[in-house]
Amino acid sequence: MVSKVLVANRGEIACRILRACSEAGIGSVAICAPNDQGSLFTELADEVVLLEGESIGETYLDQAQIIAAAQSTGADAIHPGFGFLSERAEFARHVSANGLIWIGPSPEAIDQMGDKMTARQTMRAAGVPVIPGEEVEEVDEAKTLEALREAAQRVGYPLLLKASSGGGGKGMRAVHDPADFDQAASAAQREAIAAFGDGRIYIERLLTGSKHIEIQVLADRHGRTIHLGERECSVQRRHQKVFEEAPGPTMTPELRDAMGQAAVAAAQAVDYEGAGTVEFLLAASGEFFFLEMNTRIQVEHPVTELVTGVDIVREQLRIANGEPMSCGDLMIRGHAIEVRLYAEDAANNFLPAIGPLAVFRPPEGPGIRLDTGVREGDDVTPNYDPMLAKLIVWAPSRIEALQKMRRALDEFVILGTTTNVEFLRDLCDAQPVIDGSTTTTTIDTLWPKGWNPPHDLTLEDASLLVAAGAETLGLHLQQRVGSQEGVVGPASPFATLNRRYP
Amino acid sequence: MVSKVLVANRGEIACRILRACSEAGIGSVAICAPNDQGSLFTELADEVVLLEGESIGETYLDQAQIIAAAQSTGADAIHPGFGFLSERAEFARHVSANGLIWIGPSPEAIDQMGDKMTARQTMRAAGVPVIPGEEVEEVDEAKTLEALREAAQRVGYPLLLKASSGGGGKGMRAVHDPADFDQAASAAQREAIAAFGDGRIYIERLLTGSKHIEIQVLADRHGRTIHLGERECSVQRRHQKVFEEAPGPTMTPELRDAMGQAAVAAAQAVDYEGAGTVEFLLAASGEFFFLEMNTRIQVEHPVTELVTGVDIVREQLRIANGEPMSCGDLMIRGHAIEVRLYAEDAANNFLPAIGPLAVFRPPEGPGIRLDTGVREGDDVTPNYDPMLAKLIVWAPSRIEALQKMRRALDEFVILGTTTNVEFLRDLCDAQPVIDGSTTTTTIDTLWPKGWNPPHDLTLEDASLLVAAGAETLGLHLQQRVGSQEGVVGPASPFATLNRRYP
Amino acid sequence: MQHIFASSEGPIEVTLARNGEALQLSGYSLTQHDRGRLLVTLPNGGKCIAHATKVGDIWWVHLNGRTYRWERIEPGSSSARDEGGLVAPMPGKVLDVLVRQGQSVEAGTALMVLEAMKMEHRIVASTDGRVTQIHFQAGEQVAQGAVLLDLEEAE
Amino acid sequence: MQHIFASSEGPIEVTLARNGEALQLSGYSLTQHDRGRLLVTLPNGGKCIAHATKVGDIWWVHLNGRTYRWERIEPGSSSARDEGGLVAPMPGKVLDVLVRQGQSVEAGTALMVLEAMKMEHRIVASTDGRVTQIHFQAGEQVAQGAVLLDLEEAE
Repeated sequence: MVSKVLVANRGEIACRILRACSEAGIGSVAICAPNDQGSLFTELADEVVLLEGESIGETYLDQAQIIAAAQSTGADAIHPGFGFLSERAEFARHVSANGLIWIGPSPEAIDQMGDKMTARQTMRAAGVPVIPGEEVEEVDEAKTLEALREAAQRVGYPLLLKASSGGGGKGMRAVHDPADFDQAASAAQREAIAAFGDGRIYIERLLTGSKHIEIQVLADRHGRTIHLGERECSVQRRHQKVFEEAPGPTMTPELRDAMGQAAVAAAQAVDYEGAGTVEFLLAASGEFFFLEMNTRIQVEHPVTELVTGVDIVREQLRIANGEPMSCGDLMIRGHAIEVRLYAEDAANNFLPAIGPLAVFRPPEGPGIRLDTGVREGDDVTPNYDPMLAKLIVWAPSRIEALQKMRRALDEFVILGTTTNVEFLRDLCDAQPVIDGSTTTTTIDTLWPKGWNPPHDLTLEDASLLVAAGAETLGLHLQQRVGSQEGVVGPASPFATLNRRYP
Repeated sequence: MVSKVLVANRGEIACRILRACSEAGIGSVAICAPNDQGSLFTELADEVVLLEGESIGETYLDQAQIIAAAQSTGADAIHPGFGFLSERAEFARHVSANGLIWIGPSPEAIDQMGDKMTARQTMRAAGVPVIPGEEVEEVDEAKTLEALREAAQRVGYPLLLKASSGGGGKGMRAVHDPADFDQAASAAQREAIAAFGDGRIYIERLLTGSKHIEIQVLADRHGRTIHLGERECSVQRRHQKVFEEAPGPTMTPELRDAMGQAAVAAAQAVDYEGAGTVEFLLAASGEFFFLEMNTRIQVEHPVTELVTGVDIVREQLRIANGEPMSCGDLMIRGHAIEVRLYAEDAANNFLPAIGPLAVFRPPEGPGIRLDTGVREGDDVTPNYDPMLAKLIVWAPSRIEALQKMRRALDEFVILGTTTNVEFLRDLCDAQPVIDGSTTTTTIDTLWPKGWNPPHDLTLEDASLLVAAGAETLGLHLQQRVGSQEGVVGPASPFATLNRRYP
Repeated sequence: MQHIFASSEGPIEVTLARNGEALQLSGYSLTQHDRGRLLVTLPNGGKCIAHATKVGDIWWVHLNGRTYRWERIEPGSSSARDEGGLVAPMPGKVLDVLVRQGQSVEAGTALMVLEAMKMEHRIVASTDGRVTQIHFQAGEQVAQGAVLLDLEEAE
Repeated sequence: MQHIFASSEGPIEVTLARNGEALQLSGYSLTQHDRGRLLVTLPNGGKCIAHATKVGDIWWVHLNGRTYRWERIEPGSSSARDEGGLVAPMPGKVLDVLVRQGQSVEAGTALMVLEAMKMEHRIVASTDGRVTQIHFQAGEQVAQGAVLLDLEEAE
């Protein structure tokens, strides 16, 4: 019986899960690294445990410390969110071994899907089509590069290098020319080791001009495994999604049925439980290939929630509690679009940016949902992923959803830190986005030399007048004091308060 | 062809309509009384016309000035919102006579429905059941009270006094005891004259223990008149709705069909065009009676939007443009609840309150919609209706919607002005609200001597510590400067800017 | 760190103890969390985030979904509470005066009708007493806080 | 009311004229609208609401969905723009140094690999030139704005 959930995550997804617990009447515990004190998610939890340590490895990835926090607070379940420990079968085993409920699939299912090679084999056996490719597992470091080179030769160019236990674009490199292979392979391996502690690399044929379509699945312990339709997430930069929508703009009911059935078959093949996503590449030919299964809640789950009316996180809680899921037959209504708001310089190869969120005013009005982990006055630091928030809109039709997204992005004011808001706004006016003909190479095709904000001399001049005028009027003297104020130091009683009274 | 809309309103409904125009790619003009300069809605319009005058009569009710503003800015349509001139047939005629499109039904339809007596006759003829009652139209002021007294005798007690051309609870009084009749009638008449310039009073049998159920209708010029299901708005204080939901918690598909058909018949009887609402009383017996038809968009339209997936304001724009409405068959999903956030002292007979919104932090997260006309730093003044915002939640089920509303109200922080947030929060825990057995007398029954916030000595003590601690820490010295700052005076160039460059 | 706040039962004196970064009051503890937000620990160990802001002399405090107001009394100043005047709760217009000067009234008697925000509000006697002065007549505008009538409490 | 701002083409001098409550600059006009918000009138008569806030020396301006940054130069101070140093765009760790001191490089040559926010970033030469100094070695932590290498521009 789930009565108190520890959320082993931070930022916007921690906020999402903590609010769901609060609505469900379930107690909640947040964990918090010292540099996250004062973050929004810590305010939404019933209790907060301050972790010891500095790096991510010492805090949000420290399994022993997290399980101890659950035990000291009397939490009986752990929700991993996404990223961090969410796809570590070993952690899921640890959680269960300590008598806690793991909100997610079994460690066996995570293992089978987490290892790209095993997943491919399992899928092939279940009759789900997979992309041609192979994995290189070479213990001798000196020989790895050679082995990778040979495998690349067999798979053929263009190809994609992926960390075997990766995700989120880390350790991923596209190689179009054999001459670039060595440098790309070394970088991919280094990133893979740094991010996942596992340098195995998987080489896959790169299917250019394909769409990235994924199917959300839900499975409970009462024998029910269903899908909630598709999301199209083709628009990616650096292999990371930035623009996601549901339903897919070119999807047909027949294809949805076929892909949905394949996704359900994939989940059933590993006795899946909870929420998961089966990712496919949809080729221009109409064929689709299994890419991987994400055995956790996904960043872009809100678009599915808005068009299906299912609260996926709430269903996760129900399923983990042994209840049947509450949603009925699939019923897709209207259209939802999500954009990911990053602190990054889109005009400079999407370089992550940092700074204070001196002004942070999200758009308002009907049909807009903002899943944020930050608020005005917060600092964006280099310690974590630069995703600030997700802006999601819903409207009765795709064209209205795009109109709403344009309006919402125009209204969004963020000052003090460079963000990709203008890039996202331009994306909404790009022809492939308007057509719904986006593929995984759309951004590279639209801006082969990188994106730059459109020049508008009138606005630029006006902005100069504003800067000069604001200085003249002394607006900076009326401003709220900056971001240094009120920061709670590591010696603050905040830490001990939560430990003293679990 | 609608290409630029003047919104003849202010506050949250002006924001709602201006954003809809922006999304639809339609130009927009706001009108603004001098005491509304700097208000949120003026920022959402493409152009703003500053009205001359002080009182509401001289500004938002000044038909000539509003039509002149439309003409000088080249607007080709007027959206009246609700309240103000929205149900003045004379204004609708004026608008059309000046070659502008009136976004609403014909003046004849407004007249037929606006006059309670005519509406009753029309409805009876259309086969829609009405409540027993009668109107008193007595020109000789001295004899009015006598005539009202006699009519009251015929209708019987308990009874309800209503302004014939009223709405929104103004000029309305319930009388349970003949001894209270004279005072109530005088007050109702005075309020009716002050608010609507029309002192005619209508006396109706008071059906206690009934539910207030209303049906949203839409009609286009292509012969299609549909209903979007019901809203239950039984929970009222001072005859003003505070808690509205869709679908009705006790509604059956059969009753929805019957009431929906009656509402469509009512609309068709007056050749209705656009969005309107037919209000019914649903007696405990299951019988329903026509109350009145509101020939405009309604405050509580968002709950219907959330469960049906129809953007009602967008459909208004389409219909006024001569297009067929875009929505398909009625499809109700999940449950939506709206509460009206008032600046008022719920513990003191709901007396309107004023003050600065020194802190205004709405709740966030999935399933929450806030339609607001204010933002942090604004002042609440006695010049206008004290409704600050509408908080609306959607969830897959009614019980989850109530859970979400509780969480949302707990998260809502408003400091500097007294509001009814705590009252609304308590309402969510009241048994009739949990049961769905609310009637129009629920609030009076729950709190016969008036509502008071529950006493919690621990929290009270803690709040005292916070006040003392905040003073000690000097939090007030770090605060943003108060509400007086940056107010644009009447002599500001803002006024002339908009007039100079239409 | 001693403060005085007004309450319906008279002034309350609050003396805080400082313990490191925490401020304490009989089992309750307070630390600053972030801009305008404070972390409160209750005697039972529960904690909550409080929002606080000061408007004029009044501290507005939001805590666990509840909002409290505490008027701080500057040391040495006298409270204006007990003067027997009936004040306008908000700006508006006097519609009707229902009593005469010198008239004896019971608690609850309606004394004046005020119009504000398009609604009528009745000003009623707070205690049994005698109307000693009427400051406004029908038709006059009144500012918020204006003393409308003086009521001498019955002994 | 003269201000100097930095731009890619050198400093810009801006002199505003005051006209009543409005500030003007060649056909553009500006008035204060509300806290942190300004009303701008464009030469074609169009108007828009601008948000502006200052962080350090930089004015951040939001206007019609676009965000602009203007670094204000205090009169008398010198700009640090033209020093030829390649600075760390954000705090991070040096993963690899790809050049030697004294090496001649072409514009676009990768000089250093930096890890920040769990991603690798390459520091590339901004012009043809010669590496005169390397300030950090692999494994070292660098602060944002730290000069990583000095590059002498080729004549």
